[in-house]
Amino acid sequence: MNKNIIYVDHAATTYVKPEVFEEMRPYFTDLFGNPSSIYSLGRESKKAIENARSQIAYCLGVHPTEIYFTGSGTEADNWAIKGAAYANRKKGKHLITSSIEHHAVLHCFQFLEKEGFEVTYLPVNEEGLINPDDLAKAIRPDTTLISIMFANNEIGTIQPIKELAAIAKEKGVIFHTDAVQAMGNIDIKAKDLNIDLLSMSAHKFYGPKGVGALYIRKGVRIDNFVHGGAQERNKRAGTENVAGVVGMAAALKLAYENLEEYNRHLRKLSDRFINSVMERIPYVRLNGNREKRLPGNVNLSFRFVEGESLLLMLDMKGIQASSGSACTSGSLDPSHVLLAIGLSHEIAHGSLRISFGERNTEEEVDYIVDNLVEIVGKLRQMSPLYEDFIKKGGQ
Amino acid sequence: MNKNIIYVDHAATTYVKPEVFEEMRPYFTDLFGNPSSIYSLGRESKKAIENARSQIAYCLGVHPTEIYFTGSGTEADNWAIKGAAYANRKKGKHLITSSIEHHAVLHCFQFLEKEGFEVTYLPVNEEGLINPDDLAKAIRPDTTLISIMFANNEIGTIQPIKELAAIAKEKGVIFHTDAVQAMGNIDIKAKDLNIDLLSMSAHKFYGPKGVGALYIRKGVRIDNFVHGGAQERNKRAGTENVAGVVGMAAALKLAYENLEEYNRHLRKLSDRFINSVMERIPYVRLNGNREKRLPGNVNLSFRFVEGESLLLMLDMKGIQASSGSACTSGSLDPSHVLLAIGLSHEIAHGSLRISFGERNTEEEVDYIVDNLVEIVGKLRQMSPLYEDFIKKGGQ
Amino acid sequence: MYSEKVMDHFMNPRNVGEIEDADGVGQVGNAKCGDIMKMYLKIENNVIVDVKFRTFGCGAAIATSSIATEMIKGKTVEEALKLTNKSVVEALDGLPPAKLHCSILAEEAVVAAIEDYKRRHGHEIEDAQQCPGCCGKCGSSRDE
Amino acid sequence: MYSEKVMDHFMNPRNVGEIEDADGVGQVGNAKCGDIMKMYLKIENNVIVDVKFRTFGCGAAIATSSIATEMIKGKTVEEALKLTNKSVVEALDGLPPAKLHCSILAEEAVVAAIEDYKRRHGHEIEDAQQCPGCCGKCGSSRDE
Ligand SMILES: Cc1ncc(COP(=O)(O)O)c(C=O)c1O
Ligand SMILES: Cc1ncc(COP(=O)(O)O)c(C=O)c1O
Repeated sequence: MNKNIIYVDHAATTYVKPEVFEEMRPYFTDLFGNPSSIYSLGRESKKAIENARSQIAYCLGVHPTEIYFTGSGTEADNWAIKGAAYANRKKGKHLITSSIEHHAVLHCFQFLEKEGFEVTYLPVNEEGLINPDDLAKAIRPDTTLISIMFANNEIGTIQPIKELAAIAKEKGVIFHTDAVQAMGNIDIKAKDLNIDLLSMSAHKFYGPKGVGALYIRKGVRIDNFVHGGAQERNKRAGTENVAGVVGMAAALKLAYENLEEYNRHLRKLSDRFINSVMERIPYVRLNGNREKRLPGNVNLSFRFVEGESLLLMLDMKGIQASSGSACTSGSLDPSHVLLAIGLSHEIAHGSLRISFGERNTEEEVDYIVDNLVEIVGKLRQMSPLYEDFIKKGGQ
Repeated sequence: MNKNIIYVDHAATTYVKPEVFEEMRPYFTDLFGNPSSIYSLGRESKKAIENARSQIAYCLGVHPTEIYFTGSGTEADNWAIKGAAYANRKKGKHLITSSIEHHAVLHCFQFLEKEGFEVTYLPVNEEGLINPDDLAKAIRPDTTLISIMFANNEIGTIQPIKELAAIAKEKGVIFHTDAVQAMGNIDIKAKDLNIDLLSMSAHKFYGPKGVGALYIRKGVRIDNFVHGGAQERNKRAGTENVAGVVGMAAALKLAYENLEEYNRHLRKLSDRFINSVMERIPYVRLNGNREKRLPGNVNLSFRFVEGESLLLMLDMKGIQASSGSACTSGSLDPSHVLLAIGLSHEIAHGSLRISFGERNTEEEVDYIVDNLVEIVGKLRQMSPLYEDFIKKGGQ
Repeated sequence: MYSEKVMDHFMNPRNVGEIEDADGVGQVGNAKCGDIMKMYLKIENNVIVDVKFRTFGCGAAIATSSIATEMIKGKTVEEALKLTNKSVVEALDGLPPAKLHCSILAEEAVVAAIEDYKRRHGHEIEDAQQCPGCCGKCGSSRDE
Repeated sequence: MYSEKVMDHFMNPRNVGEIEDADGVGQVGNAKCGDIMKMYLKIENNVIVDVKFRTFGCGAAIATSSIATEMIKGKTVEEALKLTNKSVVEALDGLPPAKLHCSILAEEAVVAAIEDYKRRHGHEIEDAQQCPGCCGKCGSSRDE
């Protein structure tokens, strides 16, 4: 094991499963027709896309005509949020989201604020949970859209989406959820949950990068985002990424088939990891809710230690993890999620996110913990904050 | 040959060349890291993307930091047009484009018109060429953007981009070109041509579907289109389609290496095809300019014949071509391009686009012509328009 | 896209051509929309004894014309007038939604030819619905 | 991302620790920004005879601290004051653009420690530039 790579950053991205890749493969060099073409090669691509659409719709418990393919989870978020905001701007210009959304959502709202919309950012408690009462109170007559992520990418917290969507429905407000992290981990039935719009991204559930989807419940008013050709029933232009779409559907199908077992596996690894770290390393905090969290997610804050140096040292041991969110390169702002749950800047800087996947093993968990013990110790010895802390008697 | 497929719709999409696919392959299952991640697997993806960027920039004769990856050619067009229009709206709200742009461009302008912009649609002559004087005259003090496609997807006409861009530069107006059809066929050096923004799409030059790029000349004011993460130097959010980007660069590199030979090959096939059809089938018109056209493009109008039935009968013979543009399924509007060059609805309906590619042969050309002779004859015998024409003495 | 039945009638259309001394001729659609159907009827003792068509149009247009001629051949004029676009679609094992207008056109072509027959033979005719030109409703854009 | 030199100094930092009876101690940066450098100097006859550091920060912060200590050890105070962030970056074979601020921090840490030394020994000090807290300029967001 030692010099091999231990990949524990599945929340950042996953590999394409070999069996998923095999399903994609013919669509590059052989079945390459444009789905808009009427001859046989085109019709085969069209069929592949429509099969993929049906498969995804089936998983989500919705109708195939309610699934639209996009070029990423981010594009799905942009479309949902800007599309719904603009389509309903005559009705009102007030929007609601949370303070712990992914940037793909937050930056859309910030853009809309500049364009004259008003946005309420709901707070979360110290575990990252939104209080449904806060949502109910925030809704105004001119509120047109609520966007709350299904599960958080950094701390893994799963929101009470059913309750939140029910409130939105009662008030007649469109409810969008960024389910990019949740898909493939949670059995989401969008219709039952009264979700109007839902975003997903294939590369988070062992599908390819560069393909996502937006579920748009029939009847929801939403403007187009990418204008052009008549693809996706005139709603999302651009020649379809046939191989990508086929891969996304194949990956989601596998995920839904193995959901329970996968959850059990991940939960076992996370529990072992959390318990073991808590036992062996002092001054550590588990971020997020212990139960209502993505099964493979562990987010820890190590006091006196800075996240990037922690990651780099883990990397030197072959352990590939993340500090809160994948791109910390060049970042001096600690994660807005960790700040939103009340962490100080100092502690937020020392956070580590481990996200387990299907191939991880208990041996790997133990190897990671052993190395963490050593690395955290080393970095603390190097840390002026730890020096102060000890000199002040360790309170 | 007979029962094999003869693919002559390379303007709709191309297969991924096997050697391009081989370069992409490792990035699905093995080198799958998120380019934003700082550990080795992430850094390798980052490096792959940056190499791809440099390769594409080199082909275009621009700096790598001026290339931005997108999820399609359509997205690149949307970004360029909406981004430039909005970023400069304080300066003015007048935009200029042509009447024969692809829908990815036209529909953006139609959207902007609804949002309060004013758009001038330049006419073209009967060969699809824009008159530079028309452009010069259309520019006003409040004009902020000109978007003229490099080469047309239906009739293959290549615009005098150098002249047009020079006019834009002189007047200080941003010049965008949709080069989706031109890339891989023409040696475009964007800097030398004074192009400010240029869109491309990989699947038109033997790369994968679902990945495109926008060249943004340094200093050009343009708003973001897809908001979210800090990818692409904070300009285009979304986890990068690493395999796709690698494939696009590999395909473009190959294209540039073989440009001359490829052009010669295509020109030989098109010439043979055009000459042979003209000789053997009466009442045919070649659309577009005979010289200033994409080398592989042939666009013909067969009087008294409707395009879809022509395509279907060709398909039954294994010949996969297009009628003006790929998606005629369900379309009753004849191509806006053919109408813009002055064709009547009736004649526009009978158009056929053949676009040759690297694997086509002269034998295939002959096979297509033989079948065309037969099919056009059969359809004319079935056509009430032909009946009228003959009864009226064939004038 | 198309059923086997449609493809069969498209590739091997029945009753193509014209009837020189037809008793009724009807033409519907227009070239602008991309569909023209012309139907020739030979009627004896109120029975359609022969029928031919010529169609300029897509695969569905040709197939619906072809099957419509089969469906009315041997029928009385009254029976032929009962031909509905729905029965044409069913006989073809379905049509794509964007192509349903073709079946309406076929129905209209039959009606137009029978009206012509009635007119020539002094019958009174009721107002018939005809495609008034391109309403744009039946399809959308072309892209790749 | 980082050069081999940076990784070497990061993984095997030189001169980590503290000097109990230091002649000058300087601390710059703050936890909010995610970078704190603390530098201890032992100075004899105007020469830096020993130097130690503790740093809370990213890989670049640790590496720049480490190399800065190497670069000033054995130098006179005046020579040490000439240490520039540029020379620190060069000695490390470069730093990613977003990490250049770390080299500035290293330069500032040296200055701060020397100022402390001077202050303790009655020298006058000029105004020094110090990172006034998180200006947000040196990096951007985190995404995946
Ligand atoms: C919660 C969440 N939303 C949106 C995204 C954006 O997805 P993508 O980068 O695939 O566009 C991500 C991950 O990147 C995410 O974790
Ligand atoms: C000229 C032109 N522009 C834009 C596009 C859009 O490219 P894509 O469908 O790959 O997004 C196409 C082809 O589809 C095209 O031919």
